[in-house]
Amino acid sequence: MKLIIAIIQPDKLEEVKEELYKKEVNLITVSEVLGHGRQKGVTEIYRGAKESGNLLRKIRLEIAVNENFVEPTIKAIINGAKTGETGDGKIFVLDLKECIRIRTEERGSLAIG
Amino acid sequence: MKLIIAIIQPDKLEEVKEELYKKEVNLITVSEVLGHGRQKGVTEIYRGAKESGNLLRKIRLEIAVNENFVEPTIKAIINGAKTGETGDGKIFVLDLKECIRIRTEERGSLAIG
Amino acid sequence: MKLIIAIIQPDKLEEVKEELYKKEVNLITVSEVLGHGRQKGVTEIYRGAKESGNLLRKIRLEIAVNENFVEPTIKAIINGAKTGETGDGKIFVLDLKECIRIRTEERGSLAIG
Amino acid sequence: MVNSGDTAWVLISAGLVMLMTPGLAFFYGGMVRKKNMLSILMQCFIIMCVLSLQWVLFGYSLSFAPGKGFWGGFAWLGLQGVGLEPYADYAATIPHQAFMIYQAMFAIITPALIIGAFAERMKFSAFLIFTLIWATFVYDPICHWVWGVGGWLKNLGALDFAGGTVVHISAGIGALVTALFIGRRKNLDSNIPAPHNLPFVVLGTGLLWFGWFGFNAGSALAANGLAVNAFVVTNTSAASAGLSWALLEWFRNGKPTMFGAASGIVAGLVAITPAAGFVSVIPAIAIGALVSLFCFTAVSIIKPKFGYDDSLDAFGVHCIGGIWGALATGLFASKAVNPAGADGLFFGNPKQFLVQGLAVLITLAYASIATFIIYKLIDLFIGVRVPEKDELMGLDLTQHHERAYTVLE
Amino acid sequence: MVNSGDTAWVLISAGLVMLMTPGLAFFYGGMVRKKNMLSILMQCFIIMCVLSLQWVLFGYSLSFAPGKGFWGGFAWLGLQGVGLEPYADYAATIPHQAFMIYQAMFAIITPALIIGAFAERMKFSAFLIFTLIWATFVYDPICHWVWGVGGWLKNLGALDFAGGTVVHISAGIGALVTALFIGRRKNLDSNIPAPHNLPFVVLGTGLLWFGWFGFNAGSALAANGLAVNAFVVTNTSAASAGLSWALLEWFRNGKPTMFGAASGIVAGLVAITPAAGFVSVIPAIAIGALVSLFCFTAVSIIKPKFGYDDSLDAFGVHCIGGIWGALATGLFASKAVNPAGADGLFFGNPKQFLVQGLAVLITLAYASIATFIIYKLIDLFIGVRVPEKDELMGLDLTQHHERAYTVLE
Amino acid sequence: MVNSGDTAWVLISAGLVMLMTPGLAFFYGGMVRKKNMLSILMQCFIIMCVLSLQWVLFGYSLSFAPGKGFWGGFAWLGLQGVGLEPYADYAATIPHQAFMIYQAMFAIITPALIIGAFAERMKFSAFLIFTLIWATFVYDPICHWVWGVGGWLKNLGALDFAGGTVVHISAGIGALVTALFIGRRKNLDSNIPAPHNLPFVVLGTGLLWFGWFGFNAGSALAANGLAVNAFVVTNTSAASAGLSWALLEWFRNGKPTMFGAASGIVAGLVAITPAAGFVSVIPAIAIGALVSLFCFTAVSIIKPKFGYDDSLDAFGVHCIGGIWGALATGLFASKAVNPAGADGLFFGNPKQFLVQGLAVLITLAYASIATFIIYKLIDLFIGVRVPEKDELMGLDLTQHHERAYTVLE
Ligand SMILES: Nc1ncnc2c1ncn2[C@@H]1O[C@H](COP(=O)(O)OP(=O)(O)O)[C@@H](O)[C@H]1O
Ligand SMILES: Nc1ncnc2c1ncn2[C@@H]1O[C@H](COP(=O)(O)OP(=O)(O)O)[C@@H](O)[C@H]1O
Ligand SMILES: Nc1ncnc2c1ncn2[C@@H]1O[C@H](COP(=O)(O)OP(=O)(O)O)[C@@H](O)[C@H]1O
Repeated sequence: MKLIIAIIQPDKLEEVKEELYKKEVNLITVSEVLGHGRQKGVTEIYRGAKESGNLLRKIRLEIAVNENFVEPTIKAIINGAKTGETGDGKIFVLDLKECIRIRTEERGSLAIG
Repeated sequence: MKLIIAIIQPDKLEEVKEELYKKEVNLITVSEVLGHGRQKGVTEIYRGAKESGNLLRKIRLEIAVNENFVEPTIKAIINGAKTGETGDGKIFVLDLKECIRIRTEERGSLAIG
Repeated sequence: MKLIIAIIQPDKLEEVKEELYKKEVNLITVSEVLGHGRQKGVTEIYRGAKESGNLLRKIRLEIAVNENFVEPTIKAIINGAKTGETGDGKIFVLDLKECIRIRTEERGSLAIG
Repeated sequence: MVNSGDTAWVLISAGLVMLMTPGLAFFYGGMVRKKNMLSILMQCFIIMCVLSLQWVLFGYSLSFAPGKGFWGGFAWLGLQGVGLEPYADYAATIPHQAFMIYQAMFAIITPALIIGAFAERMKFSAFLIFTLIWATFVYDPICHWVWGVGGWLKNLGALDFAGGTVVHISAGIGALVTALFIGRRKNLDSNIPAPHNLPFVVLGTGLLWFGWFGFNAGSALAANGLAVNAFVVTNTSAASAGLSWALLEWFRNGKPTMFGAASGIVAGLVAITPAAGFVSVIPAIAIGALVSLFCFTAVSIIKPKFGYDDSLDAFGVHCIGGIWGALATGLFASKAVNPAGADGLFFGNPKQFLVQGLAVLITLAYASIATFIIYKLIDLFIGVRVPEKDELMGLDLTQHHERAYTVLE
Repeated sequence: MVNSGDTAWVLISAGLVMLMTPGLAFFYGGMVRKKNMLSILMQCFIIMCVLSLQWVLFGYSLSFAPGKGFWGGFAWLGLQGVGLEPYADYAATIPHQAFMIYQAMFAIITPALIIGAFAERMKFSAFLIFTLIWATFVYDPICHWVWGVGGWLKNLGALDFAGGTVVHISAGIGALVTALFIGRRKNLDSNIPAPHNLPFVVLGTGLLWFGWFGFNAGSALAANGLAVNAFVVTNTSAASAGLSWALLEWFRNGKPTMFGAASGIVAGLVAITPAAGFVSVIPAIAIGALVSLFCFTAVSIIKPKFGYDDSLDAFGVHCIGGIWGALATGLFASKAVNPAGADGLFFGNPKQFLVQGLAVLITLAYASIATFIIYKLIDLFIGVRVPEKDELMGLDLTQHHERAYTVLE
Repeated sequence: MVNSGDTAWVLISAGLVMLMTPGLAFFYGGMVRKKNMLSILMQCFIIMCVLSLQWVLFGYSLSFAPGKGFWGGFAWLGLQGVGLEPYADYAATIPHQAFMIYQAMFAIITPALIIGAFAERMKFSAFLIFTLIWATFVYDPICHWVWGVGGWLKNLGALDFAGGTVVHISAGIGALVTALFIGRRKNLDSNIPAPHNLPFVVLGTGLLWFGWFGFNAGSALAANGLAVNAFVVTNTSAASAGLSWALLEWFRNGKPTMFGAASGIVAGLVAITPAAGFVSVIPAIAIGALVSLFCFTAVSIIKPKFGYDDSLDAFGVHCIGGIWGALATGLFASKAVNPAGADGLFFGNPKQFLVQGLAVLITLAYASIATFIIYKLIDLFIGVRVPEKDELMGLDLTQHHERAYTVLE
């Protein structure tokens, strides 16, 4: 099992979700984050005081999947989020040792989906 | 060492915290996330425009523990968060390679607690 | 490759960022979290009703790095965030199995930076 | 004869009192959890809609049409005969409809006060029916008794300048009945919900203070010395009560809070309401300072002790504050301030104090019983409380299919 | 001779109407996405600045200086000859400048209404130029025709008490032209953006309702019975429309919403605007109840069908509501309410209804064509819409280099 | 003899000025970090409470009781002899208490302006004591000198229509002394904190603009031509300054900002305050346009250069703006506008300009020294600044044990 973390552009969430559903990846956790990367931010100015606005709004996805779903999930995220512009984001894949569904206390692969 | 991530219902946070403290798991990090899963959301309507409200508010817990605390922590979360209704959430367990306490620069097991 | 997660004091973010840039760690993801730990919170009182304010505002950093960057990154975070007071926070290091840059679909080490 | 200055004053006062209900919406709305914010705002604004209509259609007639009985009767239904000429028995220098619309704003805010008691768990449909019936069978009669031509409490000599009994006690005791009838919110013990947005509470407080000048000074129904007196004592009592609540917290909890000061300000405004046209500035300081003591005790000592869930303290602030205000009028009232008024106990007229007490008791008795009966009936037919699942998910999503704030975008 | 009561009323009314633009700023601002909040507020406040100056420098002269032609002419440029003595042709009991500044507030809010159509995608520079030209070449002439001494629509006998045609139809149709000209926002289909802060929308609604008393009752230009009538019907129509919109949603979507009630309230205020000084309370209920039916249909059925992106429904609410109000004036107007007015169709004078219809058509025709030409010109020179990249990142950061809310601290 | 129109106008003006302090609370509150939001609101509202009481008990007497000395003396303590009959020396057509309560609102907002200088780091207890002493020993005397019967600056012929010296210069220079005395906020260099909620800043701006009509036009103390003139120039100056600040930013930083426009609007309102009853509309445009130039320079060039932490620019906007306004009065004042006033330099009376300059210098000198002494004393006894730990955690939690917004629920 793997835990896939993806950082994407805020306005790409809908498309990524649609792509994921197509691949039958229906269970996801989403949160709002700020990212600093290659993409340049806009300088903010408050009463003359400049702030290098180097933190940009991004969306963070967290998706636990079984091995056979890893590649499809990655593909789906890329299909939904890729524009070719800097700022598209990243996907991180981690090993998932255990997964438990609280409602049923099931464990492992069948708890994932 | 393990890093335990749990997604629970917002109104279960207090109970889960109490359960965790009982098991002497006192150090936790909490954040607000949105989840999409089996649990159905409510459709939102703004001036006639419908939005399938498929993202529900959830709470995300992040807890780093030593091996001997893994099962107690899982139990505690289940005790606090389980209602048997869809939407109760999931627990994910990851391998934690290293842990550092910034204040003391201690590493490993003793930095966890 | 490793995924480094750090929980720091809110007012330390700027200093930590500067330290990271010095070490040429320029790509980071930041989010706001609440933490419960040794540091005591302030009790909140609303019309006489007390609330043990045991959740304190913290900043969460997520940084994916190549092996040779792990130690420098940890050092940088400590340099920026350490005050010696309880509440300084923690650093967690996880194994990162794969990393993909969405824009280029590059994978592995070169996708990290 | 219509006087332009008086008319201007009553019209702008009507506007100010109208603004109090949106003010109340934010005062209350800021106190609840995010997931119930819109339900509070909606309840306040729907009340503004429904009761504005009820008032012109029959509410005004029931409340103010001349009559000696339970109600003012039906002579003025649909504002028949309520024209643009003055109606001297109520106000000799402004168009009759100016008085009518000014009073409409009082009829609106009164039931809105009760929202504080059933916040976060009332079914919207039940709320709507409750409001309409309550306004008609509780507010309109009491209003007639106290202010209407031929009203029997008026004839009894009870003083209520701007609505201590009519508005605050009737709604406040209604709130207590509500809290007892509808019961506590779910898992209240595991976590007492903190106000989700205190700046909104403060915004509401500011608008209420501002609007209350129209509420009290407008009740002079003319731009004259009496209005000025009401204006001055209103501001003084609010200030005195705000400070006194903050100091009470300071001594008792170690720190004064903004939420506390805001609560005190509102309590001070409530307490001075019945007295504004009868007392002078120094008594106003006392009235304000003491009301915070009473309300603070009710809210943070008595309420937790008895465990009723008067969620936003509509009873604790408005009923307690209103009672104190009505009685204080019986203590501090002075003909020196208002010859048309009466002297109170401290000015050698104990009878007035007793009359005030009597008016309070009658209002408490009638409003509580009537409110209970109304709930019983509604509960019988459609039920007053939302299912637990909806309560947990929040009323905004479940009752209105909308969310106050976006989380992601 | 200056009357102090009338002057007080017109001055405070001017203040109330001024407050409507900040109210509109929050009403609109709460509907957009976080990233565009400040752009809406900025557009509203810059309009307050720019048009206040335009008005005293030449706008007032173009609109109100006596004259039979397209404009009122230049006699009063820089307020020459506009002094502190009454100018009887407009208002005999208040200083001329009081009338001038009261009208200034109308000139400000009218173009601000159009913001609802180009929200979230208009270039700030283009917006600024558009506003100035539109106010000068669309608002000022129409204002002169309908209200100015010698205005030809006025001479025609068209009734518009407080700005149904002048304000709401002109801005509302301008909004439709805007939406068609500037086009839809980016990826609107993948996700319809939810209002980022509905409590702000409600705050705006409250301020608009409050301010509208000045807008309509102030238009009597005196604190008299007429003002009172306008005040009463304004409140009644708002209430009736707010309730009716909520009920429509209830039947159609299963639940009433706060956003819907707020939309209805504003629609009700729009519809009663031209009628406020001519109709009585019962017709006001009908005007309000029906306007929500029309606007609700326009907003949630017609708009999606045709797919134009009138983002915040400036056309759907103000143009539709304004048309209905202008026609309703032709139906319900009665000399019994205002002898200086006229009787409408239902009071035996069909001619009035036709005149109203004519005035509507002329306003629609002129405003739409003029608005289109203005856009064409601006687009030619500097372009009206921001680049897609900026639209995605949001106007706050890209047009103003600032953020409405901090995310981390 | 009491005039109902004038009384209505002064009462509503008092209400409007009262509303300015909540407006200021949001204007300032939106600028600080989340963790300090409530501390700002609390400071503003506690000032409303404390000074309302100080004023009726002794502040009004010290300020306005007839007397030639440092103060107005104690004749009117507890409002003895301040009744509901007019007091002709101040206002012949309204009840004396109407004048008193109207002035109370000025006494409240003045110290509240200083909050901008010690925001985010002042101890609440020290703040409370400071405010009370400052109001008594700085505001009350200056108020007496300039406006009181027998006040020596008044006799000198200094013109200050609505409080340029009394309100803005005294508080503004007090703010500079504050900033220098209390020192910079912690780690300001690593990150300049961005305003946590600019929409609240804008809300405050809207309420301030609205309230300022009462502040300036109300100062005519009658609903007459003078009030109208003040109303018109107030609106014009605010507009001119708001636009001018935005344009300055546009040229200097590439983009105009909402925060900038809001700052300009307030600066324009400050500058016109002393002049509102003496200048006409065209000069008002100049006064507004230039004040933004001066304040913008002070705020975004001088302040960073010298490095004092006038956190929310109370000095940069109110002192600089107030000085310019007072001097501009000496330039643009004209008897044509107000026969009771004087001609300024541009109308052939250079002396007036010198008198204005003198009044400014005296106010600056006295207020700065007195403010410094007050801080020294308080610092000696209890200390003015919170411990660093508390400053980092935020004043809401550490000074008031509450949080403005819930994070999780
Ligand atoms: N190594 C990394 N660790 C953590 N977050 C990262 C890393 N690299 C990228 N990110 C996240 O991805 C976002 C996009 O990265 P950026 O460099 O701007 O564009 P691109 O990935 O297209 O080069 C960043 O804002 C940041 O949030
Ligand atoms: N595979 C997954 N990956 C990421 N998050 C998940 C996953 N499965 C569940 N979740 C989170 O858990 C929440 C609850 O899951 P849901 O399917 O609604 O209920 P249940 O777990 O009881 O079947 C979801 O809203 C989502 O946030
Ligand atoms: N084992 C843990 N798991 C998850 N989060 C932790 C853990 N230990 C500490 N944290 C986070 O670090 C923050 C600081 O920890 P705390 O104990 O208060 O100070 P210190 O680390 O200096 O002892 C906590 O608020 C919490 O958010």
